Amino acid sequence: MAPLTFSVYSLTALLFQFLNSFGFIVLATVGLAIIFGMMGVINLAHGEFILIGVYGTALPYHAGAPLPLAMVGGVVAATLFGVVVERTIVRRFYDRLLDSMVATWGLALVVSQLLLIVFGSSLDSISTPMGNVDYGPFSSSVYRSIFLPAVALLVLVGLYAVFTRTEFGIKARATIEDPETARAMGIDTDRMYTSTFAIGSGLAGLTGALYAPALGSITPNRGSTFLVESFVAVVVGGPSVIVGTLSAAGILSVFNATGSFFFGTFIGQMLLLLVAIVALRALPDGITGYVDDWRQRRRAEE
Amino acid sequence: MSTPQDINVRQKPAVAATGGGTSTILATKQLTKNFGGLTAVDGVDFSVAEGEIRCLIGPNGAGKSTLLELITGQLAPSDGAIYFDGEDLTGLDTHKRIDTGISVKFQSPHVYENLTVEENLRVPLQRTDRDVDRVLAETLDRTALSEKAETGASELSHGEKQRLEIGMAVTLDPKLMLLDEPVAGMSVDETDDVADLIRSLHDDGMTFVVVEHDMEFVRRISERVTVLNQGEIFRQGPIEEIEADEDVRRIYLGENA
Amino acid sequence: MTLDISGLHAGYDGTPILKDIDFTVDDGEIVGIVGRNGVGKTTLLKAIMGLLDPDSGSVRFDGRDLTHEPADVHARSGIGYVPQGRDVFPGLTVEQNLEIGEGIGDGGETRYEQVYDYFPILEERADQDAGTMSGGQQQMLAIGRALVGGPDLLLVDEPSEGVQPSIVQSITADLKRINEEFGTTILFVEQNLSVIQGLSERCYAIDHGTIVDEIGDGAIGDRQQLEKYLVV
Amino acid sequence: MTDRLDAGTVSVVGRLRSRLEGPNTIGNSTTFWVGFAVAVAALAAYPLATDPYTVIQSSRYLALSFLALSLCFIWGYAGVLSFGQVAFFGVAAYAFGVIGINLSSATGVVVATVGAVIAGTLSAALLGYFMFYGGVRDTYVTIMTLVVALVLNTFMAQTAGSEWAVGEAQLGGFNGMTGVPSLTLGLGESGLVLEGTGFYYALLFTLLATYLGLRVLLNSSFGMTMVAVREDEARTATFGYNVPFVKLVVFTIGGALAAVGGVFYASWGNYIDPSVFGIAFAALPVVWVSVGGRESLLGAIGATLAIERMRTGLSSGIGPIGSEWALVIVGGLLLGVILYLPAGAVPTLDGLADELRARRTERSQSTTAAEESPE
Amino acid sequence: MMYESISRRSALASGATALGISVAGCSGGSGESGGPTVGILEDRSGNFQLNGTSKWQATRLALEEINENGGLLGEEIEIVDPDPQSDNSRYQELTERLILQDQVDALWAGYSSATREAIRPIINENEQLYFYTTQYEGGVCDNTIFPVGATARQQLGIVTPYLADEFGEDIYIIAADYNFGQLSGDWVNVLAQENGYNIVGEEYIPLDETDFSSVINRIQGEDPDFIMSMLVGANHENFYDQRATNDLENIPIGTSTAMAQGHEHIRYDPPALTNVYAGVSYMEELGDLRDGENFVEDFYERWPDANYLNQEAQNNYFSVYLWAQAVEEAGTFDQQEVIDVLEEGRDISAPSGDLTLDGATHHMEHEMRVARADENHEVSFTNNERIGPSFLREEVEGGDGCDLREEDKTTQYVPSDVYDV
Repeated sequence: MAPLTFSVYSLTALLFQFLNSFGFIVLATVGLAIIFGMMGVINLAHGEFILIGVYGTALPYHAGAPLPLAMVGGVVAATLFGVVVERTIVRRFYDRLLDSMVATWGLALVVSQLLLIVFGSSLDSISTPMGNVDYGPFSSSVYRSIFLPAVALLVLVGLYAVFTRTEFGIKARATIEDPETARAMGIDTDRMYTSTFAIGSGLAGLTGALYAPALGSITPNRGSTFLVESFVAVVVGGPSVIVGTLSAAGILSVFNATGSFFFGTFIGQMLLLLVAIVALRALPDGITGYVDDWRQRRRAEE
Repeated sequence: MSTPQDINVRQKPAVAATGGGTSTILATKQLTKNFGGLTAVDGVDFSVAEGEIRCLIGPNGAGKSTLLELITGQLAPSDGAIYFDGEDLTGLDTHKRIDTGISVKFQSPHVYENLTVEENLRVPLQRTDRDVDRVLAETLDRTALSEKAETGASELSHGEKQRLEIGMAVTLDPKLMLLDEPVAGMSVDETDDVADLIRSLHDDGMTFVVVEHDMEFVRRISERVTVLNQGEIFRQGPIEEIEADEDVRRIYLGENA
Repeated sequence: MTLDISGLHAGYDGTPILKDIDFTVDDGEIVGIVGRNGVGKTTLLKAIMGLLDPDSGSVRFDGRDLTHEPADVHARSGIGYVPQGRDVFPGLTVEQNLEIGEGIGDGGETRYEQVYDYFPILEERADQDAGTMSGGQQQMLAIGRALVGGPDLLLVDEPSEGVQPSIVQSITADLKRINEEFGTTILFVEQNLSVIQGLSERCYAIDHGTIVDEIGDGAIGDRQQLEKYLVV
Repeated sequence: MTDRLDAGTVSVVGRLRSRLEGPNTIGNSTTFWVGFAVAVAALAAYPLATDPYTVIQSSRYLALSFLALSLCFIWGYAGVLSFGQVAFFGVAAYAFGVIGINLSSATGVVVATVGAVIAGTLSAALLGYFMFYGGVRDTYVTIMTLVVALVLNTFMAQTAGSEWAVGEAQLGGFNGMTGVPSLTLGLGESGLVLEGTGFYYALLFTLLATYLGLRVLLNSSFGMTMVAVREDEARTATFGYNVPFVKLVVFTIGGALAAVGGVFYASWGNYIDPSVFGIAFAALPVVWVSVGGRESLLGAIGATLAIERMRTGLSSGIGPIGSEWALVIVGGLLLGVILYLPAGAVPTLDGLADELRARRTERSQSTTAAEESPE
Repeated sequence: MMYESISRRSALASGATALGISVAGCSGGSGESGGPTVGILEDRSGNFQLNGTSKWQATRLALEEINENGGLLGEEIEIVDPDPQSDNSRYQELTERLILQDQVDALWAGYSSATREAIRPIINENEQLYFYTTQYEGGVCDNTIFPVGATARQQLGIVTPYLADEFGEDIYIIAADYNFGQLSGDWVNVLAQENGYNIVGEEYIPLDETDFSSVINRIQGEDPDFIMSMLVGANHENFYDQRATNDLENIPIGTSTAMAQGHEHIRYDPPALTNVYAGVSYMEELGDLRDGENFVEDFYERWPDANYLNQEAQNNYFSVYLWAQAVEEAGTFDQQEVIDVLEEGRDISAPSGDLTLDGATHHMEHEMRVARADENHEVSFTNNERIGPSFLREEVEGGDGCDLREEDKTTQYVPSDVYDV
């Protein structure tokens, strides 16, 4: 497997692959990152939340709904599910990080098996829309390599705006930093927790909806497709949700795309995992932990 | 970091530490710590003579707690060096510094909530080669916790937790004890008990550095006081001198203190 | 706008702390709750604020029964709260902290200008993260945050705690001024003698979870009487 | 060694008990030890009362108990949650296969056993050093161990080609390594092959010895140190403890326990495959330990036996409920335990028993005033 | 041909009787109820449930049909069929249970090669009659195992030359990065050597990969005449969808894995599978080639909710009848005697055509065909040919082949034993 020769075309192909990988990692991660970064709960059922978005999209689509409308269905389904889960289960696990992992793992088992029991072993796939771009001998999917990365960036920008610019975002952050004081400031903290969790779930649903036509077969164990990348990216990113997700996705997808393109997908996968291990060792607080540190040092020197 | 001057300090410390004890046991040289834009400790030369009780006072954010955490190694300095008992501690891990004879009690109580009082004391004690049963009984007695030996630490009152923590630090039989606000939130009686405890340990030859806001308490135990302000040593001297100092009153004590 | 506490019992996880608390704070008053650490002062403020659900008794404000309402309802009924230990939101900017404070009160009135007038440092540092400010500045922010929503009653928990003496004096003066200028009723908890003497018109001494004494106008100046209930 | 009770004198029993008992283990009464002895006797008599299949099946559960003990030890007592204990279990299993296949004699299998445990232990030590001396903490340790297991999973799955062989032993890729020898005691060519009931007793004995050994360790000063690290790392460092080192030692011992389980497991099925590094298997120890109670060694063992037995049973369905509901029930059970018995089954039961006892004594004594809580 | 078989393990174990009970040699047992018992271990949940469910359904169908027609040797067959949940250690455990506790007379178990390998030590130790019905990489020569699915040599042997003749000789191989995929890749290489084709690219893809954009770019870079795809599992199916997105349908694909198992041509919208040519022994679309029978109708009548009647399900179905015939002829359920009858070689009429069991190798001579999906995913079959298990029968052991009637074996041969790949 000799590496492909360098040319404008092959570099373009590499760029599109980077975008493809970047979009995937950001979208796979962002819902998990919100729930982990904001609420301190590791949601091991994250893959199943995404899966609910997938099923919520595929079922109306196969019933005849146009794809964009079906996607809305996926987001709504995952959001509602998130609200129910927060009210009944997750609420009891704030500040009990490890227990939250165990509980949500149990939830994951239940959800994926129930999907199997109710909807059978597989739903028909949905074709990827938007076609491709051709350049030289190569082509890339417009949906995967242009549309999804663009949506991923928009999601990050949107989240940044929501959590730093809106009243809701500020109240949500206040609630998470100090729930008791927040309550004394007139904030309905229960609602804030539920809303934040719902946003995380809704984003997972969005990921599911967006990937429903890019997954191939839709089966009840599809959730695991997203799990590894999302966990790796969350911890490599570090405590700051948005910047962390962005930077982790950027770094991981550079290695993933380059490795896959020149040496095959196995090397791409291994590189991603190995880079994650090295990154965690070198930056125990993730990239944003390091960036904060560095910024502080810079400011101190000025 | 290790310039010839640093070594000089170790050999010929006593820059500021006159009076009090005989020889310098702890010295920091140009110790600096930055947090982001904030310089919490700024080029501090702080030295303590063997056998003295030194109180550190100063406004909130003056860098007192940071200074203690730099000495114990929980924070790494941005610059400068720390010497203790003739050894350069600067790059050492916390646990190695403790082995040189430093012990510490932090500001808010950090007892092991899920262990009993006795188990709490055993944790530090089991590391030493001291006679466990004897020291245990002695420490329980000294901290007036004998009756609570079997009680879970989470059930102790605030004052009892503070005493337990001092007791835990004491079991290591350190040469130098660092105490951060040992009487915060204590009643008058409890404060008295702690003051007595410190004095009696001092009589046994232990050196103390105590961070405290309670000036009444400072007056009772202290020989010399160091005032920190904005990360720098602002004044240093006997308690009477410090309390009379106009500038200290302005920045810290307040006019009618 | 009277605060009416009657027969209040409260505690944590079945451990009773407050026992049969009865008192009233009239409109425009400044009332202190004095006592040593661990006697139940903070618990009392939390129970009044709705941060702790009382076991029995009642909390009424402005004629409304708030006893078992959650804290956010109390806040929206016009009660502002300055927590112990200057609990500002460290990761939010000063301005965002103040925006949160808008939730207090009926929302009809905001007092950004007044707050900046009282504490100009808050305007100067509007975009700075609250966590990077000094203790005294954080205390000012905590008060400003409670004030910005225009509360009728301000609950203040140990304004002097962990704040250097020189700043304590100015904060005492600020609270007094707030009461005079806006007619805001203030109920505060304190064990610092000079704050108690400088601020309150009358105060209740609390010990072992019950009110053991009421110290009226004339007696506030009596250092001896107060010291009985205090640390130093 | 603690398993020699022949001396019989009271003082020896007392000394023994004092080493086995302490605040860090549940069950410090004579009643407990009597019950324990009865349980061990019942387990020992079990093969005589049941069929060969049940014995073989139970052996598998016992082998998995080591994995549970390993996680219980590091998570319950030192607060290090590893989602990748299966990595050391799997490394040891593969090492046992590689060495055992290459040295095909009784001595060879003995060497393989020792070598495999060393391999598993060393890999834990290596990863532990990398993590704890690198300042990796809490959640990050959890995720990192999981990632390491997944790396091994991906890597081992593609070792199907004949180039992936160590001497005689083909790693076998996704299909796994076959021909892993059975556990054997002996020298040279002839030896006692432990199969069926023999294997069961070997496991039972090792598990018993390990359990008692861990009790001694946990009730020693090192056990206290572990608990101190779990409760408050920073504080413990200020008493002069080298916290990274303590965690490294704990993690290494945990790796050794998992490795022992891996050897038994590989020799149980004469087979090992990369799915031992997979996420589904990796999650199981967490389930067992959570359900049994992370601060109870016995709870971890009991939960492993019970849950695995249940999972096997559910694969045929129960009554009108089809087998497809098995995973729903397992997941639901886990959720239920975490929601309603967060400490796990055994500590919760122990707590209830304590409360009952306390109530009984309370009635005979006058109650003292409740301690005043600090604000 | 009768022989006494003592495995190495049971020989060693006999030395251990002092400590434990040897559990080997339970063949010929019958179920606890006394009647004949058949075990089915097929996945109805987990990774392989899509393929495993129809295998389970078809096995049950065949056994129920036999019972309805009066059973075997006058006895009703009892079925034991727990769900192994695509979990290999659960497989090991359940295999032990079915053999030792339920004492099954024959066992149908497992979809993946990994599952087969996981339970093979147990099968060998207990000398259990076991039918493995998945199409697979081939080469298993094992005393009591009857791998009745088509092998890679049979499937690839029909489709690769067909495509080379039709489209040209430059081949790009993509395959799942595990045993089956790698050995299938080796077989394509063997076929290329034999026929002088060019392998222009070769890539093995981890089983959990779902993103094929880099693979597609690399294929585009090499521009082959056709692709040989031995991708496996739900994750890999996405390749076909991404191929359509990238307008790659003009490059034909030969495969041994798509369509006949996971019925991708039904589950995917056209044109994902357009111009995919699968080497198959059976697909639902083929119907029933026996006179007066309709397997497909019977199947859906019994299992109205079934997804698809796949190649493996048909293998399960006919092999149950194969076993039943052998039992009738042997006049006993005794496994060794049944195996002896099977080893005489048998012809059987299956829905996929008239097949022959090769007694020496325990493999089938299948009626192989190329199934092509057109632009509407309509399937048509061409190029029928009977292909036997030539690798095991004629090529291994220096051309002597593997003959289980002559010698005891528990071996799996791989192409590199014979060829330079």
